[in-house]
Amino acid sequence: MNFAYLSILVFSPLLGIIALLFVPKAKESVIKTVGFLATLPALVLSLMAYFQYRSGSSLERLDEMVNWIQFGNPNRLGELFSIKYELGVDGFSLIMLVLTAILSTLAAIASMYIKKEWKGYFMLFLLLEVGMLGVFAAENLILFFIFFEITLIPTFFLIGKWGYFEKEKAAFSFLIYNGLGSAVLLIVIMVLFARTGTSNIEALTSILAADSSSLVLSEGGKMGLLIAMLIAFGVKLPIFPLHSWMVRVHVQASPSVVMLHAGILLKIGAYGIIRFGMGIFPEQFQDLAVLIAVLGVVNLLYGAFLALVQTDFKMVLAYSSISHMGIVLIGLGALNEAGIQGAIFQVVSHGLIAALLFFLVGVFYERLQTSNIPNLGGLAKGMPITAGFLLAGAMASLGMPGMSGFVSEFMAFLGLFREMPVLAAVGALGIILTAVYLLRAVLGITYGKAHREFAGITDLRKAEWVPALVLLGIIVLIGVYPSVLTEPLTSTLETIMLGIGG
Amino acid sequence: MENAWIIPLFPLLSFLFLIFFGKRLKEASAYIGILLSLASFVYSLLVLFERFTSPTHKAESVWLTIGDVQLTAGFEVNQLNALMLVIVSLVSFLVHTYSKGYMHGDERFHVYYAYLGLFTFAMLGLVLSPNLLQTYIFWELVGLGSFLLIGFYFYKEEAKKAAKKAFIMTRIGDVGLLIGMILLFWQVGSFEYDEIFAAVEAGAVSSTMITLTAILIFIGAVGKSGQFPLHTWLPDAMEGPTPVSALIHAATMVAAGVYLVASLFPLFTASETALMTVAIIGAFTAIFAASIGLVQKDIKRVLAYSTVSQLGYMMLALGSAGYVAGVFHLMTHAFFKALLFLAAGSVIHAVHTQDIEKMGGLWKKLRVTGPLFLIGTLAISGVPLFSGFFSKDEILIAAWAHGNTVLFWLAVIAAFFTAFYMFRLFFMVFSGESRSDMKHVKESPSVMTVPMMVLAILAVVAGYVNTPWFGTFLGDWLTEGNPALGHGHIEGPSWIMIVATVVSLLGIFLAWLIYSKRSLSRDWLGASTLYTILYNKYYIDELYELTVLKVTKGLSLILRFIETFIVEGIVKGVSGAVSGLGHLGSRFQSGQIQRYGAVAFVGLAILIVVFAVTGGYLK
Amino acid sequence: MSSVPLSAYLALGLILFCIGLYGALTKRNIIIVLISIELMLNAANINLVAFSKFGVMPSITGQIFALFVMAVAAAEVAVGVAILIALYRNRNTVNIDEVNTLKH
Amino acid sequence: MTLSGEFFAFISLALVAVVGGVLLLNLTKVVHMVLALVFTFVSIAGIFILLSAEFLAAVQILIYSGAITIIMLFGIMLTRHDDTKEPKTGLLRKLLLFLGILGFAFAFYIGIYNLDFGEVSTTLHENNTEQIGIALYSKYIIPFELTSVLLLAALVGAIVLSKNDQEKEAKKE
Repeated sequence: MNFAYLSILVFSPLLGIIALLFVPKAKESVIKTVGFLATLPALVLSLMAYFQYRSGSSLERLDEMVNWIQFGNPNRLGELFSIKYELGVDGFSLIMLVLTAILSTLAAIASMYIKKEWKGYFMLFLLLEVGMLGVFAAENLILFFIFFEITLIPTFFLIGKWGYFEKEKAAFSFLIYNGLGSAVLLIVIMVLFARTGTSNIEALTSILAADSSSLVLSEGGKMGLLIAMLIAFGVKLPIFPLHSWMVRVHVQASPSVVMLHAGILLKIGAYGIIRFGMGIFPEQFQDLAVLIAVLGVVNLLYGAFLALVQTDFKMVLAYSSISHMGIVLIGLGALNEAGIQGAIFQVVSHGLIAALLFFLVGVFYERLQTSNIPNLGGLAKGMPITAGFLLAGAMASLGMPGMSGFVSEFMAFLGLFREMPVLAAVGALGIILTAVYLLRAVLGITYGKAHREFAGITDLRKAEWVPALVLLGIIVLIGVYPSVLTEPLTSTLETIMLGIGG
Repeated sequence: MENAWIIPLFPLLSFLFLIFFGKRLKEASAYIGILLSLASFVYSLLVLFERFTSPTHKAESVWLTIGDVQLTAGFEVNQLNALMLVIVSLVSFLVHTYSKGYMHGDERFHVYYAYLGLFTFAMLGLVLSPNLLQTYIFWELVGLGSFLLIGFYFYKEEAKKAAKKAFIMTRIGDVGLLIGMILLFWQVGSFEYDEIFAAVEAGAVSSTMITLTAILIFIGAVGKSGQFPLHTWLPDAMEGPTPVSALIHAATMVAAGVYLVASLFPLFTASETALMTVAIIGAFTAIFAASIGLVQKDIKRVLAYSTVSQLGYMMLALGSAGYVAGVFHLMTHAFFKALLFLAAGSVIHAVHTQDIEKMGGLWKKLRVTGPLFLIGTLAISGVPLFSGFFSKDEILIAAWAHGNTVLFWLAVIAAFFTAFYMFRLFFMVFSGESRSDMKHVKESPSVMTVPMMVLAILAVVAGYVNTPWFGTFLGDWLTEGNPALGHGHIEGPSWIMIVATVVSLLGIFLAWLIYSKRSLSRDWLGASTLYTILYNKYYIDELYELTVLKVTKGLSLILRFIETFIVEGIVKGVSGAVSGLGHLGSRFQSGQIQRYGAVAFVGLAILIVVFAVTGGYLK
Repeated sequence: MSSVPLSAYLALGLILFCIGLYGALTKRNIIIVLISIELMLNAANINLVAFSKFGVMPSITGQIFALFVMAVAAAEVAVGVAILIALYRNRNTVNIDEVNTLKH
Repeated sequence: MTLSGEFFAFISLALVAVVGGVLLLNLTKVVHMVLALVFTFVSIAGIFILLSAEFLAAVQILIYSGAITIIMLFGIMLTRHDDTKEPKTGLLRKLLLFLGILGFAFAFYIGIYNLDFGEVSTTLHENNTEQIGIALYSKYIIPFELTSVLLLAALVGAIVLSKNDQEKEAKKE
């Protein structure tokens, strides 16, 4: 394509930040419009890249490489340590880029619920978008790490400043957990970099693949790095028992932030495990497959059981996220095409579904000031359309066919049943439990007798239609026509399967 | 026939159109729903006629690629599908029409029609599916439609509970189906019915695997068809509007379980254990539900238990290798049970209550509904010359011929029960004294009665497509070219027919004695323990409440304990460590530069000394 | 030619520097701290001048540097005492322990 | 190392300087400390003369013994000193610092011990002031001018800082 396409894509939200600098603080509507508009270039560019890829043009043309940092003593080491600024995408990261761009735009719309300091909010929001886009476009571990950290800081402030009652606590536990995770990740990256002299992902993959006699890294070393990497990304995903920060964040942050958080930031964990864990250490990953599958089932059931006893709808959704991330792990643990594809599908699908559900939570929290299920009820009477979307979202989440949740759940279990039928059968209980807790929560909110008068409460406003409809539309599209995802994924999957020798 | 895929699209169109624009159309939504369902009925009829002459048609395209495996989606028109298409679209069309009268005045009228469209779409899609995966997809969608319609009166607490229960109970079954299906997939490498049958026939699948998968798939059918022990949702589902009960919980969706077993019949026949399971569950459900039906007081609940019992009958038929008998009964049952429900709806529409104790003497007031209800009752009771008689007879013969003597007699007793409680219902509603508070009882409008009449005609004549006297046309056609399905007609001793007739007449007579002539006291059973047990449906709900729910709840609470004390404990530990470190560090931040300087200098001095003593690291 | 070796001058500089350092880091009175710093600067000057005579390439540059150091030291003392007086006016103390605004 | 006059001069000057320094640390009255400091400064000027830097020696006496000491005295006079009330620095810190400084001195002493680049005959003592003047106005003209800017800045800064903010106080009243 053309020069620096990906760089422009990744850094386009910065334009918005610059534009916002010149907008006076008090002009709410101007700030919101600018913030929304600034998410559009990335959306347009990523969709263009997606459709061009679908129409057969290769993704390699998008790769960018510029020398960036060089250091070291050439006399002693023979060559310089060099870190290159490398951007590039494969099918998987392209999908994640599109997902990020879409969710960012929608979350920008959902930011209408922000009540104060819009300017600071949108600046951080756009910076967060840069970080997320960069994470998926980086072809270099160090660059990846930098973008990864860029997501961390705006998120911290977005949670801590614009959230609900216990926002500071949530923000701090977010920072502590993710900070520790990042530290572990940094160690892994540094060890890899020091041992191999490169931080390019493809180069690392091929170096370690050729390293059968353990010249670069001992077997134990590789295993240790993989486990460290799993912990680092496991915090993000989150894997039981590293999840409690995430519950707090989901409950305390404002809806638009949670949309991005649940939709994209958690998925960085899955992305990392698939791209780096599985990509760089395929053999060690195979040894850990059973453990990962077991963790997946534990996540699935643990989240589901806990979601069952929550009274706050946001808590239900938070635990449901944990439960659904279990399916990602189940798919990865299966280590066959069906499983991995299912895991990737689940990543995308849960991103959309969680965004939809949290957006709807925001919609009725805005109007009723509560998300506590016993205080709600009969919402379908006052807000039939919102209730309808909520029900649709819940159906998508519990894996109703025709929606994206089913395809991913189905493939993940299809994969696991081949490798570990008994474990999969235990995990299948989670499918029932998912239905139980989601129906309990959603019906508790929308059905039944109304506890209060809904006089003066408006149903979805025009601007609120957009995110709900777009998200549901994509969810149904993926559910009905999964090829929109499978086709771009083909080559990525082939590479992974080659790595694990399956 | 190549365009059979259009059939489900009509109701889908209706769903989409009404959900988006229905609000403006108000009650005119009904015309859209009716027209589009009529379209699919007409088309189905054309397909059926075409199917008489041409062979099975199947068309597929790739839906999902997983590595080298390609999962396909498409449609197939074989005998069973074509027949089911007609049944489903016909009942759906009639219910659409009937609802226009029944739902008149409801403020969510268009939503109701939209949901009906969604359900019909899913059901037709289910019928057309050529593979297990697609079946599962529509299977779930059908459940969704059912869930939405049961919960249509969402503001009623009971409706909410019933909807939830229906969804979850069927989901339990669905998971069984899912597991069975996936296991089968890894054995066979395909979800296609043809390939599964071919593999089973070729012996590529071990017999334990066949039994296991067949039983797992049967669990799915158990959930959907309300078989014991997952039957409790079906009576509760009567909280939905009555036409919905007629469409979903009598004629189509609940029969999907039977349909599923019928579609996978070759798989089941390959395993004697699986067949036996199906038969035993079926027979047990038949008599079990019938016994509960004996004492219920809600008109719709009686019909619901009767549905459960009749579905048990169908399962028994299939379990006894009576493929034709099962499908045949499915068809006749669809007609007469839909008729009964619609008639019951008409009664409820007229008297605004569902409690049969409060009804009575309606025969004179509902001059159209009464006779129609009677026809349905006669048909289900197995009175000769009505459709139910022939199909029930087939089942009994199949059970006898398969050697299930015990099950056979269970079925006979169930038939007796059926006749008894149906006529109990009939007599309590229509005969006897008219109640004083029911003065303004009016017959339903013709938009409601006409569909009932159509069903009544079918309830009478549908049996004649497969009779021992005039030829077994249906059976021959269904099994044509497919020996795996068994023979078109199973010969059985002729005394079975006589026994069945006698038994049902006996039931009717007894009901007449008790509830119409009142020569036997109605309270003969009233106070006994047996009555209480039956009235409380064997306390199955309570049992589940005590076991499954309690266990789940307990487990959740234990896990919550772990969450709050152990996992949060880790969090507290981590954050405590971090903030402790912070406090420690902040002690050094006294703000006194001199101290900073001292610390920095001592650090430097140590480094320098180390450097001087060791001679440096970079020597 | 010269009977006093380079290392003797350097040693003197080192001793004076250490005395100044010790004073700067332990004394509580800000004036003493300032004085100690002057002492350290002087010690450095001795080294500069010594190297200007006994260095690898002896030249006048060392002395010029010492000159610059003196100029800077004079400026530093002027500003330092000015700050001290401003501080004393505000806080009424010259005790370094009480000057901990960095903490906040 | 012969016992020449130069050596004798060095020893006595160094002794005075070190004793001045030590006294600086141990005297209790601030004025006495300043006095001790003057001794040190003057003896350092003597050392400069030994090192053929007559001009610097003169400057040292002018600036350090003269200007800086006077400024210090002004500082002392303008502020109040309750020597008795001042808390003593913690013994532990003193000890640690002392050890640190000992180590530091030791390490550097290893470095400078026997450091000798050999004698090169120099002409530093001939027309020392002229040499400095030539170098300052030719090679080091830019730093020299910058120094004047620095001094000006320090002058202005010192005045601004120590100026009694009368306007503000007037407003307060």
